[in-house]
Amino acid sequence: MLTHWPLLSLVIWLPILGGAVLMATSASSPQLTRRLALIFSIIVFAVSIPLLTDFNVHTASMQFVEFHPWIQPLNINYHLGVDGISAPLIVLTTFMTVIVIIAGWEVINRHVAQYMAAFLVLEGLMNGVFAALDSVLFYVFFEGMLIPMFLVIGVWGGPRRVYATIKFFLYTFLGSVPMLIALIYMYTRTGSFSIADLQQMHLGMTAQILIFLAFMGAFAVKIPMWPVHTWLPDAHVEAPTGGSIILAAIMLKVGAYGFLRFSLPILPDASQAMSGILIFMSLVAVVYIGFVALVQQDMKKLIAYSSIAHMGFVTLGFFSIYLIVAHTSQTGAALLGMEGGLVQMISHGFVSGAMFFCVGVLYDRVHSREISAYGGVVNRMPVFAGFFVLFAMANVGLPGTSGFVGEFMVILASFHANFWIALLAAFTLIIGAAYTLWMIKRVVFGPVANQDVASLTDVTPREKLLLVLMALAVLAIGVWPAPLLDIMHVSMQHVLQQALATKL
Amino acid sequence: MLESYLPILVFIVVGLVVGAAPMALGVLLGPRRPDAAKDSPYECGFEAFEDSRMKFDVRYYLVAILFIIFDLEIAFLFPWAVVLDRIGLFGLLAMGLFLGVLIVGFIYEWKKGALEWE
Amino acid sequence: MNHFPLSDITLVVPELFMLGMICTILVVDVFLKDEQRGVTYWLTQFTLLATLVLTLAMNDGSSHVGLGGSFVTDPLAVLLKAAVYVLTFAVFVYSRRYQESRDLFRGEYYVLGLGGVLGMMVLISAYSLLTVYLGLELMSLALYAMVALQRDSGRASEAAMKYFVLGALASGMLLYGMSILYGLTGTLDIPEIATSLIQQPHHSVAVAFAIVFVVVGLAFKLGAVPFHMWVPDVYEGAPSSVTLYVGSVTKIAAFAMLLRLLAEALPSWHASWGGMLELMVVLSLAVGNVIAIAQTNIKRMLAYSTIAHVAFVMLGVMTGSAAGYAAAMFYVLIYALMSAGAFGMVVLLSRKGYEAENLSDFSGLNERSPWLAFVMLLFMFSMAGVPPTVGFYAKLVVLQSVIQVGQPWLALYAVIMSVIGAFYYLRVVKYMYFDKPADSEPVAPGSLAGAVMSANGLSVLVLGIFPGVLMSICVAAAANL
Amino acid sequence: MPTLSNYLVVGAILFSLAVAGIFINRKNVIVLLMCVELMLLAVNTNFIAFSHFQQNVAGQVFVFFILTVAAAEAAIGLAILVVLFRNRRTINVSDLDDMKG
Amino acid sequence: MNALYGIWSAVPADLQVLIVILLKIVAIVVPLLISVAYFTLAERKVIGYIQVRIGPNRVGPRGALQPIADALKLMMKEVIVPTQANRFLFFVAPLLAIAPALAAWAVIPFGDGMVLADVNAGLLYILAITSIGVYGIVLAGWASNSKYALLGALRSAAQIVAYEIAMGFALVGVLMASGSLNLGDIVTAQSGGVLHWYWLPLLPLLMVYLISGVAETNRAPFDVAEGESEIVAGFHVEYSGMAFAIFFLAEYANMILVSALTAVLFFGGWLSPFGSWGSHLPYIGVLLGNGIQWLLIKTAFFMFLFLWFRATFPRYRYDQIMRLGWKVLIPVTLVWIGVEGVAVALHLSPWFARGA
Repeated sequence: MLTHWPLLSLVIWLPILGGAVLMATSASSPQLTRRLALIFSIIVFAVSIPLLTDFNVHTASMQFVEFHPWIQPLNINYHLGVDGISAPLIVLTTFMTVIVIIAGWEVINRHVAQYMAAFLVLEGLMNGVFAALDSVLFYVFFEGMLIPMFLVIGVWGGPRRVYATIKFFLYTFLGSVPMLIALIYMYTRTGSFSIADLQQMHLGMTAQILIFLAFMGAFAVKIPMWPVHTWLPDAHVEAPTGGSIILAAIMLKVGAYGFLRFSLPILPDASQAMSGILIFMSLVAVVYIGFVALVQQDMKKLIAYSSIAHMGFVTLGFFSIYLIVAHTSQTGAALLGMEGGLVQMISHGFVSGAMFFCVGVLYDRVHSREISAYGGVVNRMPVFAGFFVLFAMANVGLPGTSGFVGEFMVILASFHANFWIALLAAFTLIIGAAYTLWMIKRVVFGPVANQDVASLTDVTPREKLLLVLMALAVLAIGVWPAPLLDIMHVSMQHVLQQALATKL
Repeated sequence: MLESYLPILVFIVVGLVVGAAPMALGVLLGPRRPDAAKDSPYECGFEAFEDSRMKFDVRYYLVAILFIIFDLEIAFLFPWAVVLDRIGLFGLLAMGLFLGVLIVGFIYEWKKGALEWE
Repeated sequence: MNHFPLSDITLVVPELFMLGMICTILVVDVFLKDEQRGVTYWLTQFTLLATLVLTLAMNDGSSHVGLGGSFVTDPLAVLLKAAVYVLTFAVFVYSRRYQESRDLFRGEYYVLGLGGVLGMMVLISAYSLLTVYLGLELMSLALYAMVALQRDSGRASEAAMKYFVLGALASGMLLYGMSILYGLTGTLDIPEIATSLIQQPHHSVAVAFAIVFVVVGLAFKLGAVPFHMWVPDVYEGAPSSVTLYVGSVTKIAAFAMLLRLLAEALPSWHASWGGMLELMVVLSLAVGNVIAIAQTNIKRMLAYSTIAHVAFVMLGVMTGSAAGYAAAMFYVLIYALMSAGAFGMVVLLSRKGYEAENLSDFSGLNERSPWLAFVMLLFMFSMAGVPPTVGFYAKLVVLQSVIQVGQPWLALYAVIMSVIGAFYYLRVVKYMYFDKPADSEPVAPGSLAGAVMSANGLSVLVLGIFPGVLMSICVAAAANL
Repeated sequence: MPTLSNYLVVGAILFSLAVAGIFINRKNVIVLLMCVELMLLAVNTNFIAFSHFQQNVAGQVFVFFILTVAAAEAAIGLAILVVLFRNRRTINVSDLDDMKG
Repeated sequence: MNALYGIWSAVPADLQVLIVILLKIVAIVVPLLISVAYFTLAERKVIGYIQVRIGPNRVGPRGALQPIADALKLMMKEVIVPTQANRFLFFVAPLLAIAPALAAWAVIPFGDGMVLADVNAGLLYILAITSIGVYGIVLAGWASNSKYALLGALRSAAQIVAYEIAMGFALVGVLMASGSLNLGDIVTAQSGGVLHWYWLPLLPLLMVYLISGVAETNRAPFDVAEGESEIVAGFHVEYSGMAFAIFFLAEYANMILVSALTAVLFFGGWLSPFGSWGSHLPYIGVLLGNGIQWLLIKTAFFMFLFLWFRATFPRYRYDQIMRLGWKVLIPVTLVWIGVEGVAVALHLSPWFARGA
């Protein structure tokens, strides 16, 4: 019954409205602002829940659809809807926003209203990205996200924040403009910006390749794939904790989502032709970036590189389908790989968010992110250490955690594609384990390293609440991923069909 | 049509000759005994102590600017005046509008003191 | 002697009203004492609003040609004129305090400003080469004088001189081209020139020659590379309140001139002028965006950004399609809106004895006035073309028209250049949000100026969320070109 | 009688002189103003020649307006020059370099 | 006679035209120069008598050869060129003063059809050519490299341009009444006796024109440009000998020109004050009818007025001059042009009834 409500509009505009309200009340006390922000984010989260509970898992068509003419001269419509791919991502977004709001509760003392407002607006825009069914609408949200994130990093970030945030902005902006050109080009061919129409259109191979490259510019930067990943470590290091969480948990997913929504269905032939390169880039990300992560001294940087490596699994899952189908001439394993990629996205959302939060907790106390500044934290913060270790295990992909499901599915599928690819991917699990656990060992275990660590106090109830929430999510997906898989199954099948059907 | 202007051209040449010839005569017939004091510019007996092509009062520029503007209005009035009886009331009103704007400008510069000399 | 029917007069009622009010204000102003100067200001603002009402009231949505074929009122003219009035109104609101604090609060500023508006009105409605020229000159002469208004400023007078000489040069070029067009077609009326040129294709070299001069003249006026030298100097040197006027409102009229002269008079020669525009677009985008990065003076930076934005306008016109014209129109209106806001901010932040004209003067604006900082942020992102601000849609429609005519690479070049341009807009945001304020004086723009500035900033956002209406109007206005 | 092209050539030469004067002259702003006027006169030559040879009066009307505008332009040019001179004490073109970038 | 005719016909046709023109010009210029010469004498005499003196009376009978003597004296004097003067401009300046003053006569009608160049834009030509004279003055001041000369030249130029506007407006009034720029037509338009002349309907403009004429020629009481007491002799302070004489000549030629123009424009030129009535009288009808004699008489009268003014009025102050020009004369002309415009539109007989 809730399907008739404009739920998607609500999850987009409620937080933006909330942001405006926060800005308007910024003169009064920060405490009021924080509470208001929390209330808004919780309401939005609540509103987003029916997207999962009322979701019809038996159809690949869009649900909760809203359609209004918007810019008529260009035939652009306000067209929203979710399928099994985007619905979980929206809920992930609304959930992580609640986390971020609470995470910034005491830490942020400067421009509280603006900080909270930025995240609420960001939430709305990210939900918009996942819900948009019109490519211009998608693009508007896609680019619009940059503004609040730009400010979040720039205003509340670390010492090199200006460099980091401008680099972040220009990288993603520059990457995405070719996509705009490609969209307009397709519009001139079809007269429509609707994603569904674009998926139907016929395109020659040259055009497909060019458009694919244009899309890749936008999405690969966002994911980020090697070699356009260099903005990410900078941005993460300089961003405040909340910014890091959102960046890692949601914004990186937008790129992968774009591949699923645009590249594969619209450009199946180009995707096939380019899949080799994409797989190569994914493997480089997984292997090479893994080694880079190994030598990091900065915890945030380490997690950032680890994110790049984990996102490599996602793209690997998406683009190995062509090899799998070529090898096995059946789609079952290919679907497994794709679904693995998507699960990995969701899982990484929780895990990386949690990891960044853990680093944030330490940073708030010691004001250092250097691994060498810590040691023996477990002695002073046993509860925290427990959670940190749990998330580290999830990051590594320990069975029982969410990290295991996605990576396992991708590796399993890639055995059908090529033994060596699978071997490389599997091998990197060991590297992942190495850099994550080595960091944990140096930070958490051992004797108390110095005065700072000695004076640490364990997590506050607020922090504990967040840790518990995220731990529950990580464990839930790890132990019982079936509901998630059910939701995405039909939609993924549909995408796979589109990706395998030639348009030539 | 242009032929009727030929006398004018000739007349101008004649006018120049009438000016040049006596001067040439004067230079030829008159004495030439230059000396420094005589050839120096007249300064009421003082030594000329600076270049006399000095900056001059800005009001002269103002007059020049005003002149350019007004003189062109007159140039507009000339053809209008010639055909006045053939353009009827419309012509009269149009020029009235034109002169009206001109008068507004005139009032403006009057009140702004552009016409005051001292 | 063909007499004008009286109905022709109704076409120019707004113009006549404006003229009458200019005269009235000029006379009233000289009889006012300095402390009564507010009367001039309010009369001026009333005039703008009343002219807006008149223009809209006279509009019946169709085209009328009158005054011997030299004047046209069509939806295009009504739209552009309305934009001119509204923006000029905003410009005067913004600049009031600035003028007062610099001893520039004089009747001349307003009379010249209205005179410029009258020139723009004529230019926008011009349907013959003669009215184009007269409108252009009326506008330009007012601008030259406004730039020089700050009599004790060496920079202002130098800027005025440069503006004057290059502006006059541009007029001369344009006129020379017009004279050849006249010679080829035997008429000054724009539609007749268009038909005549279709009928006489054998004059090709001569027409191309004429077009070169017309285009060069237009390029000078628009400030397109390589005829852009005056733009930064004039923007920097002029008093900020005048820069505000020159940098925003006049672009609309310049665009109208571009449309009338190229799209309406020379449609059959699109191949020639389209190519020239294309070349200038490529150069302007590069020069405007790259050199702007090196600027430390925000007026100068915005001047270079103007060059880049004008390139986008020309990009739309270059397509020679109705969609392109509509897109360019949308772009120019949006650009005028944004630049009015951006320059307006420079004006609002200035105080007595203090010019907020360096980028560093924006440092920490967020601490001093979060709202103004946010509004400026909107302008900057809009200029950079980041959604959801309206600047994005302006770029979108222009790019769409360019790709429509089969030039996707040019479109790609244009967006990549504008991404490079985004850098310097971000820098302003960086100063406002990321840096500590160097100046702790609170910002008090005055209630009306603050309200108008807020409306201006929000319009950038609201139009970004609902760009369809304005876009439809532009499409309709360009439909009968 | 001179032909149309003769007049056009004269116009073109005058115009070129004026444009060259504007770009080459580095000494005196007044020369610039004179070049601007010369340019307009060259255009006038064109218009009158066309108007005469085509028996079409519109060109001459245009010339009338050009003359007027030229006067207004000269007036403003002179006024700016005066202001400039009072501020700078020079009318040398190459001294006008306060703003560069 | 036949021989002469034979020689004449042997001359190429173009040259014939030229020779005829030259002869006509000589016929105008020679009497003109003689008039100038004796005008100077008349000035001294008239002023002398007004001041109860005799004036020059040594050279020739009652001083009649005085101008000739002056000319000879000037011819023999040294022409001094000041150091640092621009030699070229220094000598060009007098030419620019004299040539227009003479060339303007090309379009003055001495009688019905008695005009050297019967051009349609006659009045425009007059206005244009006389404006060139001011260049002579400015150049003289500039080229001399003398402070007084420059000051005088500037004053003179400012004054001339100020009054030029009033004068132009006054001429527009004449044009509105006559509907033609051709001076001959303007005269013809006034035919019908003294009451049909334009002095009556255009009385304010006549006053303006006369005053402007005096000011334009830098004559007293508007002669501050050469005000001896302040700036020695104004623009021609550095000129001597024949170069000075040329300026002198130009000034007097201009005065005669203005007088003639006043006669032509406002007083019916060669027309008889008695209209057609006079010419029907026996014997004296030739004299009383239209003819050049009337023009000469009228011109002479206005020339006398110039002298009379000089003897009567004290010199104006410069600011007074400028105020009179800008703030009195121009408003007067503007008002009267408005009045006249209405009159012409209403075809007010008998003066403004043309075309009706």
